[in-house]
Amino acid sequence: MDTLPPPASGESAAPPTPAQLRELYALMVAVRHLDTSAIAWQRQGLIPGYAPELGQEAAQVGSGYAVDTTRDFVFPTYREMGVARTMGVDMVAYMSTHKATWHGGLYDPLESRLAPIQAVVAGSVLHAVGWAHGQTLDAKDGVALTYFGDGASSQGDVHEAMNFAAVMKAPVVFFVQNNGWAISVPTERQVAGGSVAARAAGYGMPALQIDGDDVVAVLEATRRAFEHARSGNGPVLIEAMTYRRGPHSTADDPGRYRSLQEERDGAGIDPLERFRQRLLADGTADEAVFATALAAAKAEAEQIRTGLTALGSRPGTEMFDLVFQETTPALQAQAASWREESEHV
Amino acid sequence: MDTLPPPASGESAAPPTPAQLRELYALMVAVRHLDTSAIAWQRQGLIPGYAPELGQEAAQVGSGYAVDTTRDFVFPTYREMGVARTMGVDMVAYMSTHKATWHGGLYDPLESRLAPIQAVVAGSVLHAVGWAHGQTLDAKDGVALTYFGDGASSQGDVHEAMNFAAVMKAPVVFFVQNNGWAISVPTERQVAGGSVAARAAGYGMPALQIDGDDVVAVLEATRRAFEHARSGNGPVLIEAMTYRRGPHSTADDPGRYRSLQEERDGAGIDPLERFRQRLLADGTADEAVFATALAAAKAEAEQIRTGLTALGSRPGTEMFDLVFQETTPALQAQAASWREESEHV
Amino acid sequence: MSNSILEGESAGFRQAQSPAQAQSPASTTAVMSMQQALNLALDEVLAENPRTLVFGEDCGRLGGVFRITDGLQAKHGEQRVFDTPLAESGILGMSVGLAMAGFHPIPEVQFDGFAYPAINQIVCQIARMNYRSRGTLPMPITLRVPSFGGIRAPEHHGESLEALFAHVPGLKVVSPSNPHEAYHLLKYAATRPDPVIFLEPKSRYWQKGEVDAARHDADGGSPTGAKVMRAGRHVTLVAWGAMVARCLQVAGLAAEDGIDVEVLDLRWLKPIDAEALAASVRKTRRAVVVHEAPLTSGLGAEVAQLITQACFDTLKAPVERVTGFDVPYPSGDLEDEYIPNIDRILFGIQRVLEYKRG
Amino acid sequence: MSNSILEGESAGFRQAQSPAQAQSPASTTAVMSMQQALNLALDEVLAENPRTLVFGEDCGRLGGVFRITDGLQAKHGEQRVFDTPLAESGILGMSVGLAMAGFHPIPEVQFDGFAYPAINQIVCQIARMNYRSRGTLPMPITLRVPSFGGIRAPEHHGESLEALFAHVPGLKVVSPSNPHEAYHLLKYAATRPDPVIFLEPKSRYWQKGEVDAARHDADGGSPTGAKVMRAGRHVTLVAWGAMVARCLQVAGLAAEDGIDVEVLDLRWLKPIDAEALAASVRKTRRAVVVHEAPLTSGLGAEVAQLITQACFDTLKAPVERVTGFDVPYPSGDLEDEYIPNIDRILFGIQRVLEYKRG
Ligand SMILES: Cc1ncc(C[n+]2csc(CCOP(=O)(O)OP(=O)(O)O)c2C)c(N)n1
Ligand SMILES: Cc1ncc(C[n+]2csc(CCOP(=O)(O)OP(=O)(O)O)c2C)c(N)n1
Ligand SMILES: [Mg+2]
Ligand SMILES: [Mg+2]
Repeated sequence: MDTLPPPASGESAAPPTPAQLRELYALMVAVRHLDTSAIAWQRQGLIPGYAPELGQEAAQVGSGYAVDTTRDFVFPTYREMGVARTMGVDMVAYMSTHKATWHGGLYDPLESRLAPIQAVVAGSVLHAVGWAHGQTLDAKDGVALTYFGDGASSQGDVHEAMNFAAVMKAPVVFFVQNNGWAISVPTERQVAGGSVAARAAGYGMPALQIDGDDVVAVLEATRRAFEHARSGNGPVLIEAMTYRRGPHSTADDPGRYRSLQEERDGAGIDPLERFRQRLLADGTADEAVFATALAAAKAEAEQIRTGLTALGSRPGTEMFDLVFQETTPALQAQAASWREESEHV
Repeated sequence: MDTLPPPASGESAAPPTPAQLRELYALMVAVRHLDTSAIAWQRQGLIPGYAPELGQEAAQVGSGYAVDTTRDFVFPTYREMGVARTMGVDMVAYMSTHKATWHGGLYDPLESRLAPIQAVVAGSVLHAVGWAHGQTLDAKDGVALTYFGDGASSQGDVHEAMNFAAVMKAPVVFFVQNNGWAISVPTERQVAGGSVAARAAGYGMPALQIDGDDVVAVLEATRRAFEHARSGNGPVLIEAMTYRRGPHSTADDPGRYRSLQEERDGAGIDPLERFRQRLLADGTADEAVFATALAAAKAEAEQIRTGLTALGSRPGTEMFDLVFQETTPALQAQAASWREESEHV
Repeated sequence: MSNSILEGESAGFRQAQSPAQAQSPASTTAVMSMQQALNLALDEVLAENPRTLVFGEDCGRLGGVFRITDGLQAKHGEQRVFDTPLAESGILGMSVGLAMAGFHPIPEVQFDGFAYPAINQIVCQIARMNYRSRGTLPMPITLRVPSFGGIRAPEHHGESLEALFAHVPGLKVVSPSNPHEAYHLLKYAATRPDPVIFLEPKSRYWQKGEVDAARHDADGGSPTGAKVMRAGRHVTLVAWGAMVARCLQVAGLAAEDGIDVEVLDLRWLKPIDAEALAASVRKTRRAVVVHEAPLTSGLGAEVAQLITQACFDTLKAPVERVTGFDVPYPSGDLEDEYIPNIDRILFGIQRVLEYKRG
Repeated sequence: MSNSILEGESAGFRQAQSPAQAQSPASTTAVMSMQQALNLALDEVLAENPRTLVFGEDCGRLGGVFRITDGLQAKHGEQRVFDTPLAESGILGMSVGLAMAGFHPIPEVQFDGFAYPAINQIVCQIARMNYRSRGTLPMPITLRVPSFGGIRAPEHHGESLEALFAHVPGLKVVSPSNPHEAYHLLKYAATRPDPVIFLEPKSRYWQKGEVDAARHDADGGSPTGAKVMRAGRHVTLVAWGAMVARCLQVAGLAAEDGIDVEVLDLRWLKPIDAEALAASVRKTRRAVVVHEAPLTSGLGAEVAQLITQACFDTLKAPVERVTGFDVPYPSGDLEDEYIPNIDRILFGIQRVLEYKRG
């Protein structure tokens, strides 16, 4: 499905350069490696839990690559590690959320242009609309990019967000990663009609349903959507069709709700392998490029591991200090008695 | 718009008989007369407030007429007086809600097949889905008919309801009265894309956008929708285009947000007058029929007035007695102290 | 909407105000209704801070169903004062994004009972974004909610949500009791960097009172503290919102029987001014807390417990609570049976005065 | 999900239970976890009442993220145990309609923090439909909510909503503290004609204990009352959910210092068994209430005030509250600083024991 009018300027139509393609590949490898490392770290006890994005690298790297961090703003869920990495967010600070060091992550959302990690399904979709409307009010040209899943599409907030955005012509790109599952519930029991993209027409909003496992297709679609929204034409919805190849989280056991055969059939070809074949086929990259990317990914994951290991717990005073900008006497009193009773000072 | 497949049995395709047309007219006159009477009653202080449905008689009578009260169930808002009247609900008991005698109305919802009056915008749309799914579970053939407005269509619950209904193939007819306004907000600033009916496709659900001021068109559309849902084909959405000719409620002042000229242009021809002309033109009725209907309507309104006047306040004990099926000691203690302090017994 | 059942109570309030006003020679006071005072406060806030935005259902062209935003769109433009679609979660969720973009949103929820659809955004997002973001994304959102009962409105139009909001970490909650408080507390709230739930007692919208725009507390009290509205020696009545006027009326009646009642307007329901509670009750040694919300788990329990903790030795009787009952807010006339009335408050006073240790 | 920080506490509970069990010769008890006890209760309820339905996110094939509904779909069919789309308001709103159609819905909200999107349907619909319809449309809905903290989960997975629910007229609220209570209270709740919010202490899901399926209270107590889990003379600890086990552990430690602590499991958080509170504190003359929820406007205030009202004359010290702080539930390790720990409860006991009238 593609109901997005062709770009006016054509700026977004230029295909990625070979260098960019190699960069996309390197990013996907870095994300894949960090993702699989994180699962190992969870098993080793370094982090208490993790929500893998195995198989969604193309959707995340391709869309994140279209973001202009000098003006756009991105609203992730709990599974957008690949987007964060692509945007250049400090990955120790990002992964700290999986270490349970701080719920929202330790990175600076304003500087990195990435909102805090969001654990409420569909929780931040409306925030993107508000932020985007702020761009209109300020006569700026930033675009809000908000991620959510097929499961999240069932939440009332998503409807309210799409309607608000379309009524206000807010520059928002709604990016749905339809990975086939919401924990144990498959898309066909979740999304009536079978497609989130099909909802857009009801709001008079253009939509693209794309192959989410083709990183170049994702990048091009996201660029087109950004150009449309940035030019004052209102919101766009992208539904990237992909597959959650791993468990929902390290606490999940997919064997209870899908067979290995179903998993294989649903997943199709690995997006990373697919991109690799393509780059090889058209001569954009060779084994040396791939080897360099993998080595870099390994080194990077090692660095992140070291950083995460070094991360201590947060001091208990932060519980009290970060509630308000202007603290209250009651809270200060509680902090004092906490200090007395728990720190025994 | 009409995406509803043609009826399989054709049962619903039979046009109303002349006698039915005259009955529809009599109902519309009764509703119109009661509606205008209620406004007068509010001015006279008999009732503290009222939400008129002036101009929505065709939409309400036409749809209510399709209900089979031996098996269907209807979920109204606060503005479906015409539906209640058409379904044969005790109108003193119904209007008691506008007398503020009891929030949900004094009629028996189970017996009358009309859920209690609902003041939360979009509040009962999901109830209809649950009730309808209950029909599926019980292998019964009742259909749930739920009313809501263009304004209500913005609520997240409406989205959740449509998605649930379509996923579960629940026998629900979503009946939107798009009367152009949600208090002071016109449809174009409320409903992105301009049509609630257009939303249905996104759920894989058929929809009809109809002339809500044509009582026969409304009846026929509702009958078709009922037949579709009753036959196990899942939900249907009807958007009846109409116009709220009066104020939002007796507390509202439409002069603040729309000019008389805009009102006249938006309202078009009065649906009652339009139906009258049609009946005259095709000879289904004559002035005598109209006069009889009016006289009956007047007598009925008078009776309702008498009944409303006679309605006392509810006894204070009901506050406590109706909270639970199984009361609690705490509540009984509160009732006792209320009796002591307020009734001085 | 019919008339307020609280109509008769304005006199009590005006009496209580006038001494303070009379003291200050330089005061530039004006008499206005709470509706006018709130409107004035919003007008000034919009004029003073270009980042403020006022929005909600029917807030623009109509000026709100209670006319609190009357004329503001015409004066400050459609970009800064606007109507939204009919979706409370949308309104509050959008406010979060606007705050992240550096605005100071002042959204309205049309009636108390319609805050429930927005609770998820209020509790899980607005109240926590500063914390979640480690202080980098403050939420200077002032949510106005026409609140409490007393106007013979339909279901869901007479609710008291203060206990819910006060329990949520990350929120501040305030309720004005008269036009002067409304003007100053709204101006104060709307200039703070933290989220404030502003509960407007709708039954008091049309009561007039003196507003001294030049200063909030003549006695130099803190804008975040409670306020003694009438000093007394025998018992402290603690109230907020519309119940303050009622308590002042009760105090007037009790005075005829020689009972000297102190009336404390709590003003801030989170954080609660525990010191003011303690100071008052240390003096009077007896307290009754009055609210419209249901008894169980209402804010009266918190107030009573704060008093008991601070004044255990001096208290002559357990703190009494005179509140709404544990029943859904009732319709029509029954509202008079539900909202604490003069008799019930007098009975409460009697109980603490006559309490004898067993 | 990592292990519960409450791991060490099961011993305390089992000690407390065993005497009662030993007394009854005919008892047919089995040792099982709370997860198993809840699963068994649901299985039996589904078997006994064909109108009951179990549903929610991932409740069907997966058996729930905590496996509470494990195996129920296979056994009772896809019509009676099913997955819904991911929308909490939808789940609860649908429950209303099912109840109107004569079913007894037992929906699940996956985690405490995700009850907020459904609050509108819970407060404005489920809690009021019986009242609104004058008793013609009862709402026999048992809403299961895996609740409270202690399992090192992400944000929104460690919340305590009891004060919110207890304040809502028309709801009943209960929380089991061990497998035996879980089994009986769930069976009781799911056969009632009124809505019950059933708060399951998720940190206790995997702790085992004896379940006597034949009878709930060996001493003939009422299933709607509170329960003395350990008798004592010096001070009453009032708790519910996961805090009961912790209080029993504290009582064991205090006993080593010669302090005889009574532990009262409140069980029902609405309506509260005020008589049991009074009976216990009339004896011990001192009380500490313990909960995970934030302090302000928490249910501890209500409990404290009920005790103070009933026992004003006998109380030797103001009731103490040992609770979570007024901060958003913290992440990771900080959870141990937030949830009342043994030390903080012991300090609370010390304060009431050492209180001297000033
Ligand atoms: C409001 C809310 N309800 C329930 C949950 C529990 N939960 C966490 S993730 C999830 C599934 C989400 O599915 P989807 O939106 O498709 O995203 P995915 O996990 O596939 O990336 C659920 C039910 C939640 N986090 N928030
Ligand atoms: C959840 C909720 N929010 C706000 C209101 C206040 N309110 C009552 S009616 C109304 C407008 C409804 O418009 P629409 O759905 O088009 O129905 P109409 O009044 O036109 O029949 C509003 C905002 C409400 N009753 N419920
Ligand atoms: Mg998914
Ligand atoms: Mg309308």
